[in-house]
Amino acid sequence: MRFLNQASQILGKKPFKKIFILICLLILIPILRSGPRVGYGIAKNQNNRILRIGTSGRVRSANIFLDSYISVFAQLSNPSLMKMTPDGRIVGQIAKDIHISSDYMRWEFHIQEDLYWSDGELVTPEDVKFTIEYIRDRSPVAGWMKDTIDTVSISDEKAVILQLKRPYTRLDVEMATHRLLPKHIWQSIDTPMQYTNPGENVGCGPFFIQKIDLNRGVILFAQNPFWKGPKPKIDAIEVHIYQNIDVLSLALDKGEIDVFYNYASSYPYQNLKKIRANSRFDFIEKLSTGLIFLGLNLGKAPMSDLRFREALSFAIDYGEIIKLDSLGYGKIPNRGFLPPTIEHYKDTTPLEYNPEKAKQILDDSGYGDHNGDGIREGHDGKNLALTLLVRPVHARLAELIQDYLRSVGVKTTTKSVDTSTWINLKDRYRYDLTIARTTPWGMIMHAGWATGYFDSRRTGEGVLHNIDDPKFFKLCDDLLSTRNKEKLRDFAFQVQDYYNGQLPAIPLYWNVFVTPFHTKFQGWLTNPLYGIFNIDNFLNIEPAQK
Amino acid sequence: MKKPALPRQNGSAQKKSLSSLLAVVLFLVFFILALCANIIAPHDPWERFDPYLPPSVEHWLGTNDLGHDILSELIYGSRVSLLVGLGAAVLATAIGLCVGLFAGYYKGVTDEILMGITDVFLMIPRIPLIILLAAFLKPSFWIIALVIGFLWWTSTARVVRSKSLQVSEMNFVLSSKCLGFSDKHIIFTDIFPNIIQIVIPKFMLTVAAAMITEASLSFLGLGDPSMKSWGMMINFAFTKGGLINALWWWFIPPGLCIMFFVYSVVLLGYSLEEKEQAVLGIS
Amino acid sequence: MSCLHIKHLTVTFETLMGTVVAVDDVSFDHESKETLALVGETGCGKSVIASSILKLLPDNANLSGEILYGDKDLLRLSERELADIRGQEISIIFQNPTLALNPVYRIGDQISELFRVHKRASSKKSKAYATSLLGRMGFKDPEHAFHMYPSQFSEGMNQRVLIALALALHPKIIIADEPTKGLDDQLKEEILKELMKIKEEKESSLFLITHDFDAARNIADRVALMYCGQIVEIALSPDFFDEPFHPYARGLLKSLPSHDFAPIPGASPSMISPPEGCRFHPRCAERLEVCSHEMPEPIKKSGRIIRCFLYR
Amino acid sequence: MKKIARYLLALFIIISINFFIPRLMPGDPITNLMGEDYIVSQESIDALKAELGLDKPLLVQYVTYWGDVIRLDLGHSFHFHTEVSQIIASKLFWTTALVGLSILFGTLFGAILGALSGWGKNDPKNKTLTTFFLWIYCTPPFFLSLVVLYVFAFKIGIFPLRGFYETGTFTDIAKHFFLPVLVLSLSLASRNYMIMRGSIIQEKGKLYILYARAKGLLNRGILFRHAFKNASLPLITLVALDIGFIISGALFVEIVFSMNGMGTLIFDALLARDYPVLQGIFLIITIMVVVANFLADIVYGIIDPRVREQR
Repeated sequence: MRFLNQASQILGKKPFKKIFILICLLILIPILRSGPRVGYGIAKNQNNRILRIGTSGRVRSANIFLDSYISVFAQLSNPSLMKMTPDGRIVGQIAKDIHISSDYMRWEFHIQEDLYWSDGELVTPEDVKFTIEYIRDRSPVAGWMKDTIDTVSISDEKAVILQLKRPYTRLDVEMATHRLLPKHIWQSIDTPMQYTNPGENVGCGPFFIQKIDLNRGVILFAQNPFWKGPKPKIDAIEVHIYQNIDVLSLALDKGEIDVFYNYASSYPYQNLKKIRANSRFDFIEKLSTGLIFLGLNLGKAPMSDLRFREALSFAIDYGEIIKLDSLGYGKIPNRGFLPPTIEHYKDTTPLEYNPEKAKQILDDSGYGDHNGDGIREGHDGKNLALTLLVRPVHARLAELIQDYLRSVGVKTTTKSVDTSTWINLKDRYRYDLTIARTTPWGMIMHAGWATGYFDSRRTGEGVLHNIDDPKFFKLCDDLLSTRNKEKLRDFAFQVQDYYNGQLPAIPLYWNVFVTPFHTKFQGWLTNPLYGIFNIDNFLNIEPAQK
Repeated sequence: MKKPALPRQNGSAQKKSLSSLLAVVLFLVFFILALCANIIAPHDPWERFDPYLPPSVEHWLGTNDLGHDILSELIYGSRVSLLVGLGAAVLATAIGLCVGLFAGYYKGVTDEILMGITDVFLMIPRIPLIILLAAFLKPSFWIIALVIGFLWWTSTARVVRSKSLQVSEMNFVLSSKCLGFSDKHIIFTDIFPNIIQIVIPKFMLTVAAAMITEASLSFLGLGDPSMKSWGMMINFAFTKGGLINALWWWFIPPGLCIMFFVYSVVLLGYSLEEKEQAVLGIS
Repeated sequence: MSCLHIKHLTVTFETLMGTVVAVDDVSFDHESKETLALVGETGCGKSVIASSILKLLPDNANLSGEILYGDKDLLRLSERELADIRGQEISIIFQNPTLALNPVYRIGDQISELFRVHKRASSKKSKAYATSLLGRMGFKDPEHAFHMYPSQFSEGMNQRVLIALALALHPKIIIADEPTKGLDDQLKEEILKELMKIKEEKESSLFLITHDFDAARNIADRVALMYCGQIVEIALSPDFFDEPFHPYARGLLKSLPSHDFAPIPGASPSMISPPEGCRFHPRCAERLEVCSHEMPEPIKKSGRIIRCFLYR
Repeated sequence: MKKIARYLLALFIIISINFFIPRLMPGDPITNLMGEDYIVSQESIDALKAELGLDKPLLVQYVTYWGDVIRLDLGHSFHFHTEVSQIIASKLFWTTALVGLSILFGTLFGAILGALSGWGKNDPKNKTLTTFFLWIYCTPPFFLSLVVLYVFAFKIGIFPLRGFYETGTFTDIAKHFFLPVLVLSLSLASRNYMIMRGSIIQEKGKLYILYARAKGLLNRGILFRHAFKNASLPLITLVALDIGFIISGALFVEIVFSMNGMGTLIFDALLARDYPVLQGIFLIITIMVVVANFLADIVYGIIDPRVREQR
């Protein structure tokens, strides 16, 4: 305002004064005219029948089929066949129940009978058949379906039968991530790659997408008028998209949004202190199924040497990483990689910070510093200088790792690149070390138990595919071969033993997901896959009694 | 060719020298900070204390998310920030000077071509391109300086060209030509000294632009995370909760440092520029 | 009847080098309808006097004394009152006409501006005035000239425009500050003729500032000679050119190509630290003992005003 | 004529640069298409690449690109699932409004205040004004945005935190626009102020100013009738460039204020290596810059007859 004062002084003479006042008025009138609403958000705060969710995911287009961010939200309007329960089991959602042939070649999904699309049409097996075929034929991510699903047919009135080309045990897991599409709408859409619908998207969940306004940054959900299930206790859900996590935090603190949600993410730890001071908020804190880990390029010396990997694992100060990078919202991991929240968790050796031991191992296994420059040499006699490839989000962690390794005599250079470059370099194995994280889906994809991150027989944007070991391949195949609980547990233990023994990656910490929510709502339910963003939760949430 | 000095208002000369003095002092302070960072800084900026400490006697500006002493970071940060700013400006000025000198001296086709190239560079959308290049090349601060320098020479080239056009028409240059001196000799011994006084202010303004650009790139996360520059400090202050927790001692000082340093450079540039009565142009 | 009394006008400039006394205690009268030529070498302060009359000096100038126009002291008028006089009652013609005109406005607009400012004429009317004025100034196609820009005109044409502007509102006094500087002889003559003709028509008085003795001799009624910020002699034009009194005047006339072509020895002194006593004494062939330590005061002698000890 | 030829050549080179630079970066539009959780099979990748024409040699792609440019066919984006022209059109509207207003206010305030300050005496009032604008000029725009956002939107809470609009009424849009327009206008105004001030100080010493005074014009009249027009010449080129950079100029402000405009689009497209979008944006920017420069030349000619004659 100092500017305005000075401006008015300067202009304080004759005609400019009038013009200046006019301009000021033009600017101020709309601000003043807005009447009793003192500020944004304060008035809105009163409504506790609309749930406002804040996210910082970069939703790019109004295409629920292909935009990976929006498809997470679209599960509310276009539920998947299967879902994950709060305790992590996969059960039916649109499917009432499933029958699987003993050779895992024939899957029969029985469909709920009282589901209606938001335009009044009944949800039929035809819709399911259409959706699966549509994904198989038109989605770039469903290559596996082409190799796996032979035919889709409808047996009687209410069952969809998938005849497979090869035995596949984890079809139900896959079916928890694909959204059901209304055939009568989507059958006319030939090129989903060029399709957006910012208006009403017909859905069959308890809520449907009323509007996707990306200029405003919101996805609006309204109640599905034809929903026959338990009636939701809230009227509408709004997803507000923020491009900046700090602004999101400010909005949360101000009460513009009621809860934070990012897929596979905790509320940023460093912002928690502030929101904890706000008495209107409460928190869901859960150890996630994921973790942050140091990936190693196993095909390259010295990372190919188990002794070297062991030494690295002793060089890292896990306690300090937890203190600094997760502000205490983490747990020191085990060598077995998987956190205890995963089914069939096996308690393996905890990782330990012991730089002396790290140095000892390095000395013993031929990585001594023979030329005395403070940097150890590899077996080829050259200084150990490793490239640590990271994305900007992990810049601080990289700084710590670099420091830990320096103090045991291993030199690293941090290369911080954007995601596309990271994927590109990682896929071409152009790194020595890298920092990555797992997602809830990543932990169960492929054969499960994080195998999807390491199996070099398959690639993907977020995975390292760095294990090229027949023993590991065998383990994956074993896991994929059965749905028998005992056998699965046995194989899962074996995988964890493999991680424990081989250290294909060094877990840095198991993280805790913290989700702040406004106490004007109660009855929150989360599941390990999608956190709070699941239908059970939105059916359960209710305005808190005052 | 030199116009008679315009009569100035009372006291303006005095005021000018005062603000120039301020600029020189500020500039020198930062320069000394950068030069003697290891002596002045109270701690090693990479030493880890407790994180998120508020200002205290031990840590005047508190500590950051990794527990680094912010004051020491700030002092060390002046090195990288100054290097990026000066490096980029040296490069930009060198390119601009050469292009402008040659275009202005040779005229004709050379001029057309060089000015055509300048137009192209002037019209390239700089910010997106620089983001693109910064994301593409490994983000070390030298690369950032290089990229900024490579894109920021156009206005220098234009000013130098018009000035050297003027100078090369002057008698002493014409006589040098008659005496058969080589073009290179004429350009660098006759024309160059007459241009230097308009180049220095441009150089200063380029330093300012480069520093602001470096800070902005760092803010987008495209900086060099292993280097402590003021821009990176602001970046981390924002990504690691400095703003939301109102830790002003973390994000305000580097911002102020950028402002103060840029201010000193710009002021120096202006006072030099006004002394020479050259056209004011900042872009 | 005199229309302009200048009394003890002193103008100093504050510069970085020190205080410059550009005009030192100058007094003279300017009669109605008279042509007064102020002559002197370049840098002697002639133009400063011209600018002081309309108070067009830069901010670092200090003025003292009085410039009486009618019953008003021009030096003590407000900017607003001065603005009414400028261009309307006292107008000025600068040297460098091309620089005096604004390069980005059409000639016609710059003339009509005068009518709009002083007469509050409508744009249509002022355009008509301007066109007719251009016609009278000898532009063959005034409509066309109206739409031209100063850069499209020659120096001489622009000078005509300036003269047209100076005469447009029938001012009482026209100040012409070296109007012919830099023009060739033929043009010079034409311009001067033009100036005189219109001056006669409008019954204005002309204050001509020039270093060109021929011009002064041809058109001036009276001549005032300046040296180093002071007026050293004022005389009727014929008297002055027939028999100059002041040694400086004599020296100057001798140095003209039409006479002996003998320059005065020495150079004009610095205006920051002028010599003690008579300003001219270091170069004066007829200097007396007193000249070197005492400043001569202006005295009246046989219808002239002279500043020299020889005539005491 | 020569000028037009030069513009065409510049256009050619810049449009070529727009083609090559994104392609030199590691990765391509398919690399980061579906997010970290999805596996895109090699078969699908090849199919998608073929659809985008990325399987062909670079030179063939380049020729095709020029064909598309000439037909003004910007193609479609895999990341945004829309015609590129449509994406750009929807974002351009808001960004143009944002930047257009800022350029308007920034130029108006900067030029007028700069002119007044350059014209007037160097009194405390002008000194403070100059110092104020100098400080603004020295502040990185993103930093200014963040501070303004924090103070006005969060601490005082009289403005919304993000976006172009909430309800879409005029009042609502005005509220959303106020802070970003303020920041952008201030930083534009600071530059324009400096330029105009310097320019006026230069013009102030010219003879035509003195002559205008001798004609009987008053101080302000001389400033706005005479000096202003001449002094604004250097500003015109810069404002033309501003108009050209309408698209990218607001990048930082858009990011801080979570505005889904062209700036964020560029950033997203860059990180996604979305060639069609990048090319489309750059093409639009290039055309706008070249056209704006061309217009500036014309305006320049209209204002200054001397320039016109030289042509």
